[in-house]
Amino acid sequence: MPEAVAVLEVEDVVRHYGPPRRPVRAVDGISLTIRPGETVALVGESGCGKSTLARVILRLEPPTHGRIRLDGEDITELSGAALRDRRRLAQMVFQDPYASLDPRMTVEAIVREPLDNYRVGAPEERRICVAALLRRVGLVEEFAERFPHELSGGQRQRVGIARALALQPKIIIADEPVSALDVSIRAQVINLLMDIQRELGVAMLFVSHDIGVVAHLSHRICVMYLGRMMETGPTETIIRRPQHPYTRALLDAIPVSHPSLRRPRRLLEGTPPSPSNPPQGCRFHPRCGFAQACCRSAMPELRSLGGGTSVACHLAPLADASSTQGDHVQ
Amino acid sequence: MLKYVGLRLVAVIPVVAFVVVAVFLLLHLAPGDPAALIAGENASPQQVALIRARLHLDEPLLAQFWMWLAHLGTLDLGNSIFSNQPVARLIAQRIEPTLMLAIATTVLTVLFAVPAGVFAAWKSGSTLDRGVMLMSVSGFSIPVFVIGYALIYVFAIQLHWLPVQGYKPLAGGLWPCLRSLLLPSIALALLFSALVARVARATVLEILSEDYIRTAQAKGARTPRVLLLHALKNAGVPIVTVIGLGFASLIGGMVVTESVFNIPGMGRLTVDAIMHRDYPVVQGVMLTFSVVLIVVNLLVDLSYSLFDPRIRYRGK
Amino acid sequence: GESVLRIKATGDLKQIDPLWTSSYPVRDMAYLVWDTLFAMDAKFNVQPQMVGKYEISGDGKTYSFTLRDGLKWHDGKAVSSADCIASIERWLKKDSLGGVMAGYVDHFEAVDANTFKLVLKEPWGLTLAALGKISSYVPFMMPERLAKTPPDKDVTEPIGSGPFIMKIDEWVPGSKVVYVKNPGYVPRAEPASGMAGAKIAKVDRIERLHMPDDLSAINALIAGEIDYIEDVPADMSPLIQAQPDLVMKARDPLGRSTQIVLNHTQPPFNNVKVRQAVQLALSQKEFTQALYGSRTERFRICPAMFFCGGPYESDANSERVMTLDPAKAKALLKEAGYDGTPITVLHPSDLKLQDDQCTVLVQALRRAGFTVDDQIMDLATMFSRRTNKGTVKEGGWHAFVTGWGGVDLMSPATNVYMTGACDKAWFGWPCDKELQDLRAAFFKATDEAERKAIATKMQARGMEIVTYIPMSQDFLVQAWSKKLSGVIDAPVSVFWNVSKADK
Amino acid sequence: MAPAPASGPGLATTVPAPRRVAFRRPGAAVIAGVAVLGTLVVIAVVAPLLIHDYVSINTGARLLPPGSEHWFGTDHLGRDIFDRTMVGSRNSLVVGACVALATTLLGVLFGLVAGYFRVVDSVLMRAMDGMMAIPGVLLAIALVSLLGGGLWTVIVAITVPEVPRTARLVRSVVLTLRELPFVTAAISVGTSTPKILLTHILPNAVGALTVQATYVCASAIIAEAVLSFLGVGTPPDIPSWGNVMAVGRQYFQLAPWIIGFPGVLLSVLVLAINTLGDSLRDRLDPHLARRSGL
Amino acid sequence: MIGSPLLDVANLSVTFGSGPAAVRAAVGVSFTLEAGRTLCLVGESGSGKSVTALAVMGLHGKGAHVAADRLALAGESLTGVSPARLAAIRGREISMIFQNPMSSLNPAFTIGYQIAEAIRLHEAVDKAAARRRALDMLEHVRIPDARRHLDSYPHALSGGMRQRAMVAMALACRPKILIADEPTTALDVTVQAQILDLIETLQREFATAVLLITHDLGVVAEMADEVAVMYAGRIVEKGPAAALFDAPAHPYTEGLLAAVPDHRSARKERLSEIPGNVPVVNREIPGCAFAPRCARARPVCAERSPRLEAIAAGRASACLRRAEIEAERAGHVLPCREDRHA
Ligand SMILES: Nc1ncnc2c1ncn2[C@@H]1O[C@H](COP(=O)(O)OP(=O)(O)OP(=O)(O)O)[C@@H](O)[C@H]1O
Ligand SMILES: Nc1ncnc2c1ncn2[C@@H]1O[C@H](COP(=O)(O)OP(=O)(O)OP(=O)(O)O)[C@@H](O)[C@H]1O
Ligand SMILES: [Mg+2]
Ligand SMILES: [Mg+2]
Repeated sequence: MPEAVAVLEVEDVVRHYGPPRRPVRAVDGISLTIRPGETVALVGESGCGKSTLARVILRLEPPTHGRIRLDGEDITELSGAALRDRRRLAQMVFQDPYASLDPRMTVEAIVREPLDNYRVGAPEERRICVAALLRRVGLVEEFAERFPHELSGGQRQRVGIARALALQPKIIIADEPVSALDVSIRAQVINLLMDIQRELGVAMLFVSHDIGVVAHLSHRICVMYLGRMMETGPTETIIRRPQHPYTRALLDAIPVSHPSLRRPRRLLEGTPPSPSNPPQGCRFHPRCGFAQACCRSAMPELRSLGGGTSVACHLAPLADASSTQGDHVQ
Repeated sequence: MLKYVGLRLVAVIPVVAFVVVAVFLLLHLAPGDPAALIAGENASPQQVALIRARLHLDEPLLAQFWMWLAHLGTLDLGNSIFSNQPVARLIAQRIEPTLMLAIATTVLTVLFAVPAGVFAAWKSGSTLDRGVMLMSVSGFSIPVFVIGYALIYVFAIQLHWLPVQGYKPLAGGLWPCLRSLLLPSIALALLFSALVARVARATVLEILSEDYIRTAQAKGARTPRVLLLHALKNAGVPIVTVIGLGFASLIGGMVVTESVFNIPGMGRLTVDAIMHRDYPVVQGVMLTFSVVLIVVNLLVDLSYSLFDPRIRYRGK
Repeated sequence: GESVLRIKATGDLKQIDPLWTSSYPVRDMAYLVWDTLFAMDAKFNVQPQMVGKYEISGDGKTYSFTLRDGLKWHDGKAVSSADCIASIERWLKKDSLGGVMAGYVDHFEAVDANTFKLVLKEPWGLTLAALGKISSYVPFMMPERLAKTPPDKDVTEPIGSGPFIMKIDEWVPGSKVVYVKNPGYVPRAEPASGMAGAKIAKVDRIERLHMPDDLSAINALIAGEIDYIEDVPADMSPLIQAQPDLVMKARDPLGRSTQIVLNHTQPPFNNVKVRQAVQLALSQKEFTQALYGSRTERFRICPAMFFCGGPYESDANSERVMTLDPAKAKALLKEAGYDGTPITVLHPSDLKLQDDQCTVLVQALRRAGFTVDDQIMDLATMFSRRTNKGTVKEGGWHAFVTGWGGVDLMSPATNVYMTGACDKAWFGWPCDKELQDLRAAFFKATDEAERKAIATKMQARGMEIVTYIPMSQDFLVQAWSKKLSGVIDAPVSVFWNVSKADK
Repeated sequence: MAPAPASGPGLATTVPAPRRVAFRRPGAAVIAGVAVLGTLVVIAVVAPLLIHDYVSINTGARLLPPGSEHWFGTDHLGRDIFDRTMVGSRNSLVVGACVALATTLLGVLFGLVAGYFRVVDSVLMRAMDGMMAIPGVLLAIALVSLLGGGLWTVIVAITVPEVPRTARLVRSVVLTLRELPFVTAAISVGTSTPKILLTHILPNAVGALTVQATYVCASAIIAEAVLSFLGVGTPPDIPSWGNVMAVGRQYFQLAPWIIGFPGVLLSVLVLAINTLGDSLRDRLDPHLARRSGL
Repeated sequence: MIGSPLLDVANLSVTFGSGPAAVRAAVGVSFTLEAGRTLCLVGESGSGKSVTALAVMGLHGKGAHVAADRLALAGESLTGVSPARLAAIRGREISMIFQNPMSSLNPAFTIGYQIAEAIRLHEAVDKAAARRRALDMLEHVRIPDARRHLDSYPHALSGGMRQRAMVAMALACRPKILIADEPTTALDVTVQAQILDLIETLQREFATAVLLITHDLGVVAEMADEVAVMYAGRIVEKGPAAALFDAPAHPYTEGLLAAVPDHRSARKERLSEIPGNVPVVNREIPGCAFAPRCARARPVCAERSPRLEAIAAGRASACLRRAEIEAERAGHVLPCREDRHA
């Protein structure tokens, strides 16, 4: 990884909803750095605050607390024209390829909109630019005149990606861009994202709940649970030597890839508690098989374990073989 | 829940304040002078001037408004400037027929329009569906006075089944009262049903494509049960909403119906009062109407929780 | 059982004080509750009513009245001289004829509980006629405490001494008024005639219903839900005629009439020639036909300003009114230099009758070359607009249509139009010294022949300066069930003497 | 109201293949609706050009039944019902169209502003609530009293009580739409708020608005009839189906043609408008239109 | 575990609409399901899985035209039975749970009511008894604090709990067959594992046959005894799970298996993709429906329709070039197999 200035720095960001007395703690103190050309994945169960964090990073909503620096500039306090000006550096790809395209606009108009907004080039040039963008995401020119409902899911997601690329952002924030897609299409879009990233050197925050997909394309993984960061580190390390019991549980829950690999299931019981009423101490302790007294009382801080890995668990590092499946360490 | 109701009622204050000020201004800015009307067609200009002074109509608008507000503060709606009767008494006399008519109409509408809508949704696309919808739209497209005259002509004049006009108070027994309300409430229900049946149909149609309807069928429930239990309960919220919304337009229809069937209700009282610039009465009546409509809306909102358990009321 | 008379009258009873409004419904209903000292019989002769006997002194200046025995207010107290004096005094202040009479009155004097004297400054031949005046404002007798109500306040308690008692607690303004028989009423011995004679309540209860919809009312009469309709619109009479058990008749032989009123202060109507052009532009025939078609029994073409059928009927100077000649009207307009100033017609649209009349008027004016601004409004606006003396810009007006009953118009004493009192005149504000002088002479005149001659002169002058334009007369046709009997002919709809059979 | 279902992978919304909305041939009802409306519009435009004298009173020809001379008969002032009905179609259509247009414009303005700017929202919506708390007909009567009779007065009087409902509808559509990802997407590519309102939100509200507008149009034509019935409608020299019928109400039993002919035309028109409204809803935006209730 | 086929479907086809715009959502679908076994129906969105399941349940509305040579439950034919009989069978003999637990439970009734209703529709028990049985079932599906949740409305439950409640409702009358239409797609992986485990446990306990519909090959690998792969309304490959994963006999199956990213490999390589899009099945496609996307397609594939042909014990495939591909592939090892042997 080139040691350049970070594209995105998120510092202790908190986002609460609802009444301050008993807020929904959607994001509760997340820090994160993404360097140019790097793909960082954000994984966690539904409702853990991934999308909220993504929206806060783009300043689509204000953080309750914390700082966000985009390409070295603090955008936490920006608003209006200044914010719009910075926003072009970070673009988003959305989960739902159906809802994220205006059904009444043609593909061309959709991709062109950001160019118009920022007056990129002369109006005639934009047309050429749009054509180039569409080609880049693998759509032939004839798609330009179509409406979203005339496209398949994969094609729509490509349009979404083209739109995100239009302003040549430094970072792309992709919120579950493939989870609504079919298996065969998913592979196409993942490949496209990886190609683009490699070619353009753009950084990417890839939000997903599918650790399988994440492992495939990310350099680093951040595991979130109930608004908190549980573990973060290089993908390789996280997949092979997960230190947090929650990360392990996530990995354990992935279905096997061949019937002959079936094994007794190691279930993570229960569901995440409500973010408006998180448990005392470690957020994960009610579902954790290793929980000790200290887990119930004290909230563990994110600690570095070296090798770029940090874990928020009192018990880490965990003894290896005793608790994990052979699968994780090959 | 109580807290919710309380907060809702507090939230009503600005709305009512708006109504009060708007109605006051509207009326007092309108040309036309109650004094001239009180004096009568053949009165002399001097007599008119005398009455005008007596009614404080020559005072500035603001002074008149304060006078009325001061009365309102003591829960006094004032007296009619014509009959000199307390406005509260006039409203009390008139509210029963209107309320009974509204209730009878709503009941008739629910009895007719909801099953019609459900049926049309179930058989959607069929001739029956189109028939039901055509009927309901026709009901909406014929002015209520035409329907009223036609009903009177057929059922009262030709067949002698029901009275031509008039209202028998509830105190004289339920049946005579209902008999006197049957024709007017049918006339109004035809109008109202158009709205309700359409919404009922659209809602049920949408609900029938919901997953839980398939679930109900998958566990072996037969069609009537699916339609009337599983679908209808879920259709409750939009149907009740449209009934609540329709209530306001129902009042409009009532003004006409009360004239045609000679029912001494609030609608006629209001129209008379507006036409005669009986300011205290108009203000009192409009205040009552707005409170009634607000209460109806509140009831509608509260009834949502009967149909949809997801809606619970906490002060918010 | 109890006999109940259900009547549908025209208009709503909006208030109860007959001296507070000129409205006919209030006048009619007041007759049930309140009694009068004198009244006119069917032949318009003044007859004593509450008064048992009376004397006029030789100099014609002192009238002494003795009340009949047994007269009682509805609250049980006996009727006294003081009550009557207070009532007359209030009337003198409110009524315009009363105002004229007040000029003659010196003082009242209560002789005893039943007898009182009226002393005049000089003899006045119309004294009894004034006290027996039958149309608004009628000098009704009220208990002293009500009669003492200041003239700028209205009476709100219906306590009278008449044959019926109003149940104020059952009053639903805008819908229903209830009267019950007054068991303590002592009627006169003479048979009922006009407003005079025996007022015997023959039903136990009268319910006066306000029904805004004429068709519903007629259907209700046909269905037997009500017994009586005060005004059957001409076009709907076939519905009644088709019913064998209904009677249809005009009770008031005089009827009422329609007038076109022009604003004399407003150009171009400040020019007499332009006003006369309007006379030529209109046709009574057209007006009546528009309203009554060929039902000739419903109307009467009439050139008289003091009413056809009244004592001062005349056709003096009526050629312009009686001829329709748009061409001549145009010529007159040209002569007068009419410049096309729009004529603002106050056109109320919420009463069918006036709506139709205005529609005809507007068309006739346009035909004669007037530019017309046909201003649609409601009655309330029209009533208040016509009080506006300002220019059209300031909310003023040029013309409106109205109607009066024959009882009011038939005498120069009560006909509001026949003055030239300028600012003090009725709407239209005609200003004419000659007419004023004639009017004064009429009041001074002592014998009937002289009055008649003056009245004819007044009409000639009135027609000349166009104080108003008389359109046709028409008759208010009532319909009632054959179950009713004893309905008396009178210019005022009253319901004593009426009885209702069970079947 | 309902908690939005958590979005997981492979939800039912994933229909991958191009969902081209096939061109559906318009149904018989729609064709009939268009035909009726078209005919009436043609009549409304042409009739006043051909028929000049629809106000003349002819007292010799009162209450004539339909015949060769007067196809639809005459009214109590001898005016020809056919002429008045034909010319009246223009005024009725003008009332319907103007009210629908004005309501929609004002409703969109208030609704957009209220839906997107929280600051104005509460004030504006309280005012709208207040107006909705006054029964529409009564408000209209009061307005006619205030403004005096006339075609435009009637239009204003019918429009004012209708505006809050459209405004509320637009507001609710805006509130729904602005939470949709494509609006978020527009914000994130730097689209300004006014542009979002005009290019993303408004076009997507068109379906719901069209339905509402047809509904308002139909009810305005009826409301005009009701106002005429109450004596505060359009003046007699501006004939409309409403005031022709209002004149005819007394003659319902004696001269049913007065109320009958305009009545039938009114019903047919309202029916046609409603039919078109419904099919437009299905066509333009089934989803939003249905969600918004009416 | 060999029994007579509990569910026997032969040549089932479902068509929506008619004429040129008709959607042939299922064409010639045949399969059998035996007691206690799990058959997985896999395929991408729109391939006709749900349509097939609904046809078995007789739940299609009037828009659908269902035809089958044989559609029999334990020997009793389900084609043309009376609505009353069909209602009696549904929920008692054969139950179904749906993809989205959020919308499959009626939001207006309590969980307890809905489960008790399922019981009372089929058994003459009183309210209290049905309620007790409902409570039993809730405990069975391991809903914590079952007594309280009996009176909860669906919205108060998390997705996983709702799906458990659905399972409880479906199994309340101990049906012979449970059809589960993508029961875990809307759920998190951790919860998915819980639900799959639950279904497996109850299946064992009640000896229920399960027809599991999914698009996730991982779920298939976890659950299936038999697998049927659908594409564009047809079954393109069928066979025992292990054998099918070992050596997919149809290029589509092969492509699907290869397109799944595998976290264990952790190599940032391009995934193998199937080009093109999933087709809509609104017209008769000449030849093989998969041909336009198939890397192994030859001109013949666009002309002749392949038929599902038996290829080995219990296995069948619908590929014209199966034999050739088999040959081509000799020596070539699929990534997933390599993985497993690593
Ligand atoms: N506008 C909001 N108001 C209140 N609560 C909210 C709001 N947006 C999100 N939340 C809550 O914040 C929490 C985190 O939501 P978020 O959408 O960020 O989760 P997520 O990790 O993206 O989940 P998913 O995988 O389902 O997309 C959830 O509990 C959600 O209910
Ligand atoms: N009621 C219907 N009318 C018309 N077409 C339908 C209908 N229901 C389903 N289809 C079509 O039938 C085809 C198969 O649909 P089906 O629901 O069986 O797919 P699926 O395999 O279950 O997909 P998913 O994974 O999305 O649930 C699709 O192309 C769909 O569009
Ligand atoms: Mg999310
Ligand atoms: Mg499916």
